[in-house]
Amino acid sequence: MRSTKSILVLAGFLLLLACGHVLTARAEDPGPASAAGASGPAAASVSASPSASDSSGSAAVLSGVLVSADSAGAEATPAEGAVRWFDPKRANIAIVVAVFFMLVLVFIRQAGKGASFFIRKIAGLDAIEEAIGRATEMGKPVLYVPGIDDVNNIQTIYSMVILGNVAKLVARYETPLIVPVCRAFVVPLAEETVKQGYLDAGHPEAYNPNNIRYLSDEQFAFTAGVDGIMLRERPAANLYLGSFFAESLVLAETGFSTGAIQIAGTANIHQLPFFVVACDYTLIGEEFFAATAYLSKEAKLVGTLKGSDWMKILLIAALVIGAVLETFGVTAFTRWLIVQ
Amino acid sequence: MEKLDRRYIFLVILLVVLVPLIAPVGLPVRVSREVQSAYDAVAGVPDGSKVYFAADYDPSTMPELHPMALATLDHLFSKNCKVIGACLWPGGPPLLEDALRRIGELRFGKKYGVDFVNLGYKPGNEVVMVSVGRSIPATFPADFYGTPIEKLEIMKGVENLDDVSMIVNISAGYPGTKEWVQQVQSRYHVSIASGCTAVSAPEYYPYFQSGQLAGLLGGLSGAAEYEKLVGKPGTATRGMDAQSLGHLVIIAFIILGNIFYFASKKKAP
Amino acid sequence: MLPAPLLNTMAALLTLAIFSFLYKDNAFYKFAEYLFVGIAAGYVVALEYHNVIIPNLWRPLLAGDFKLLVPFVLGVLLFSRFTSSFGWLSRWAIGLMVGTFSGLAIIGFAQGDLVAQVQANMLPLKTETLLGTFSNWVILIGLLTSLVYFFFSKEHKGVLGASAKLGIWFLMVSFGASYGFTVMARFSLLIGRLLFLLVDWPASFGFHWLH
Amino acid sequence: MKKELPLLITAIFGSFMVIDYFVPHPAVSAVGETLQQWAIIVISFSYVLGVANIARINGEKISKRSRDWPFALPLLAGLAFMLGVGIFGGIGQGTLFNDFYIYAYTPMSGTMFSLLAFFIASAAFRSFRVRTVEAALLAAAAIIVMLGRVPVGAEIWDKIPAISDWINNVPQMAAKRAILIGAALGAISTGLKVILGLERNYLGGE
Repeated sequence: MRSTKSILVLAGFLLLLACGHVLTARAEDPGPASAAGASGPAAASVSASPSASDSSGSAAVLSGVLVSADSAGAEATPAEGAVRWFDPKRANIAIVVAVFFMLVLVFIRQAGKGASFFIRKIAGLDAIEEAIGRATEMGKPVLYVPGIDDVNNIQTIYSMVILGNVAKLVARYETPLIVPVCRAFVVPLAEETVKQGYLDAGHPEAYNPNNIRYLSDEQFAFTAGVDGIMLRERPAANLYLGSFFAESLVLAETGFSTGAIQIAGTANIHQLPFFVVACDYTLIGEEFFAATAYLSKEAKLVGTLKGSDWMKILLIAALVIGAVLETFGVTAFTRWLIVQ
Repeated sequence: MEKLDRRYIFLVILLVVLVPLIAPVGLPVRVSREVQSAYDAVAGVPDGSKVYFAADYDPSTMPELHPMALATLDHLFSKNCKVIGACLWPGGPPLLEDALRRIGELRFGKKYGVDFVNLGYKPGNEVVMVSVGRSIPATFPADFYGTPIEKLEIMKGVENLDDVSMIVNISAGYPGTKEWVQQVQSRYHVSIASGCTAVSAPEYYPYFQSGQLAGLLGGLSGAAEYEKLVGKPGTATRGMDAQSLGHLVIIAFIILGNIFYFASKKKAP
Repeated sequence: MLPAPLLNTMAALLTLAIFSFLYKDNAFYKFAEYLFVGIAAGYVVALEYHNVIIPNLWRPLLAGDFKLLVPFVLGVLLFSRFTSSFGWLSRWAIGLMVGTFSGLAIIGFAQGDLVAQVQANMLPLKTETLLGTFSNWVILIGLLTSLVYFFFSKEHKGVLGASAKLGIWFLMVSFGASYGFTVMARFSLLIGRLLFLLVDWPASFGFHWLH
Repeated sequence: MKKELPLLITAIFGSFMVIDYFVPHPAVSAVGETLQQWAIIVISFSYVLGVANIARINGEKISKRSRDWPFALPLLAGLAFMLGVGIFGGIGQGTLFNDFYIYAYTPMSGTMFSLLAFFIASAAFRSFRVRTVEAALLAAAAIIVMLGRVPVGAEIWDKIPAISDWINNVPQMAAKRAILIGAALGAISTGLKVILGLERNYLGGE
């Protein structure tokens, strides 16, 4: 599996280089595309060229790869004028990004090989089990709101990972779990996730599809719907984990007034204040992403976390060094970092 | 606390906003550093040069952002700048059109297609920003009305963002100022002044401090300050009294709520 | 264009219908809510038609730019999501969108946030004014301790624990500021709607009672 | 075909957006530009998809006579109306389309959000609890900023605007910067995983 992925990516890069090369031959003729003043026709001629590379078939692609390999070798010689293969002014960004990529990939690899990494205690996550326990004692349901964004938001996807774990816990305690959903395309995802959680816990019969409730795509109609659930069914634990917007304060307030234990988590910074003041626990920004690694123990998530921790150490070092150098009037380092 | 019908709270809020609108006091508006910088940045643009006006908002935030659009446009047209407007929020183009016509055409007698243009809307957020930096004609082959842009005088000689002297961005969230900074400011070195909702303003302070933003108008008070700078008080200035009283009431609610809470907690055990 | 008093009255009635939710959820509110979703949806498609489909796709296609058939086909394939057996076809277009945004995000965050923000924080720790020096120290310490809070590979104990604690205090101050700004935003919106009801609506009948 | 091809498309488009930034070669820019024009068109279809979804769900609502189904009628009527007058009557100023945008869409959207002023007040009273040091800091900063941003602050004490500006520009800025940097690391690593095909949840289940 891993090797197919690498091959695919490699193939993609080669294809791009090939396209690039085929185009070079054409683009050089009428002059660089950036020539000022050439508005309509120049733009048309440039954008027309890729179609040639699309239709010219695999032979051209192959030869393109070969030739572009040559030209890649030539990049060391200082390119004159417009045609260059690397922008030296952007070296600072290239280096920072490359270092970070390496850190992430190395740790993902290690985690994939079975290395286990420590993750600090995250109080909000430990509280989830406690909240579910209390709901069970009181004989009341647990409410899980996965945000109001669609599946293209990574927070919604990560929310599903957490939902899977919550479903497992809930199934074990045999407590109902209500999941209101704001986007039609999230419904099948939530259904599968919860069903799988119940299955993993050994209670597939306890899964109730009626508890995954699509309320509305409209933000405030959805909010009013969730409010209704809180007031009628009185869940004892409210979990808000995902991408939230203006509705956060309405949800948190209603939940607070019903006396439920509330745990929230989002990377939408602007909504955090409302969760912080009205919820018992709040996962702030990156903590939300750490939550998925914490709960799922998935290698790629744990490795990523470790990689960005190392990057933070490097950045902290750079910040301290930079500040000290500035204090003594040495500005070379700071100037090198200026984005151009 | 749950027993209190929140409709009483709603009623208080309605009165608090209504009364100062009907009987204003006219408290003096003070200009903050962020707004002054934005004003200075616009003032520093060469007279008659072209400015890209990125109107990235829609009716949901119109009361906050439309006054900013009007005030900054007033400033730009008073310098005879040529304004190229475009939107990344689908709800935006008619609002942009309203602002351009109201200020450009009615207040300054400017002509559509010569002194200002509305390029309309394109989906794709960051993709459009990068694409505009590369080629405006390829990204916006026609304006809001479908007129090919080769036929518009204002677009003559405008290939990409190198040909504008600054970007004024009115931003309601995503896509908006953050993305313009990330994708355009550092890539194409254009100066950006941002007028944003109060909700997103705190997130943009780091960009202002780092110089990635030339200035920052946050929310209705930012708009009122800009209105003061251009000397044309509008709806933002008019709303400032209600805004002041509203904030006072919220503070009172926070304090009262906590007094009741702690008092009832003491009684409970 | 329809007569202004008629249009303004329609706008005012719709505004009041939505405000009626504050009293209780009712049929007027529900009507306005559903109507809003419908109008917004119809609006978007008509706008996409005039501002994207015609100028960016249809006209260039007619002019002979046939490679635009690729995005056209991919776009149409998105609708396969409505069928269960061909839903996978939409993944091609999704792959394109996700790939484009991921690539742009890497660059955008790297140059706009990561490098530029780190660079901007390298401030001299001694300036001409006492306040300037103090502020720069606060900025540096605030940034470092807040970063430490988002450190997950070590238990927050000892020095690390103390820094993280200080970091969370800085975060709380920043959330407080956000809270204050958000209050401002919400009031602005209400002011805007009330100004419409008090000023613009009566003005459309030629009735100017405020200023 | 079902998984590999989408992953390849993702990899090509994603890596090209990255390469495009570092490689100033005109050939690369030309391909980059074309890919971006394509993306704009595909994304515009995704909006249409969203609208089609709304129409489908509400159509089903009516045919199944589910709860609140009569309200789906004005929704579909509004949709059809805006679509019709927009496509056939034009969208500029003075058209029916623009009238309904300014006098129906705008007031409803604005009023929807203005309800939040009432809810934020009720939340401030009923759920803003200062139970910890953290909450106390949050409350203090919120109060100072609320006063500092409006004219009344200076009337109470003329130093309040300056203090509020300092809070915004110094401690709050530092913490937001930490969040920005953290979020940037998250976004970059996620982007990398997506392009390499390590993160593929967005493609949905099998």
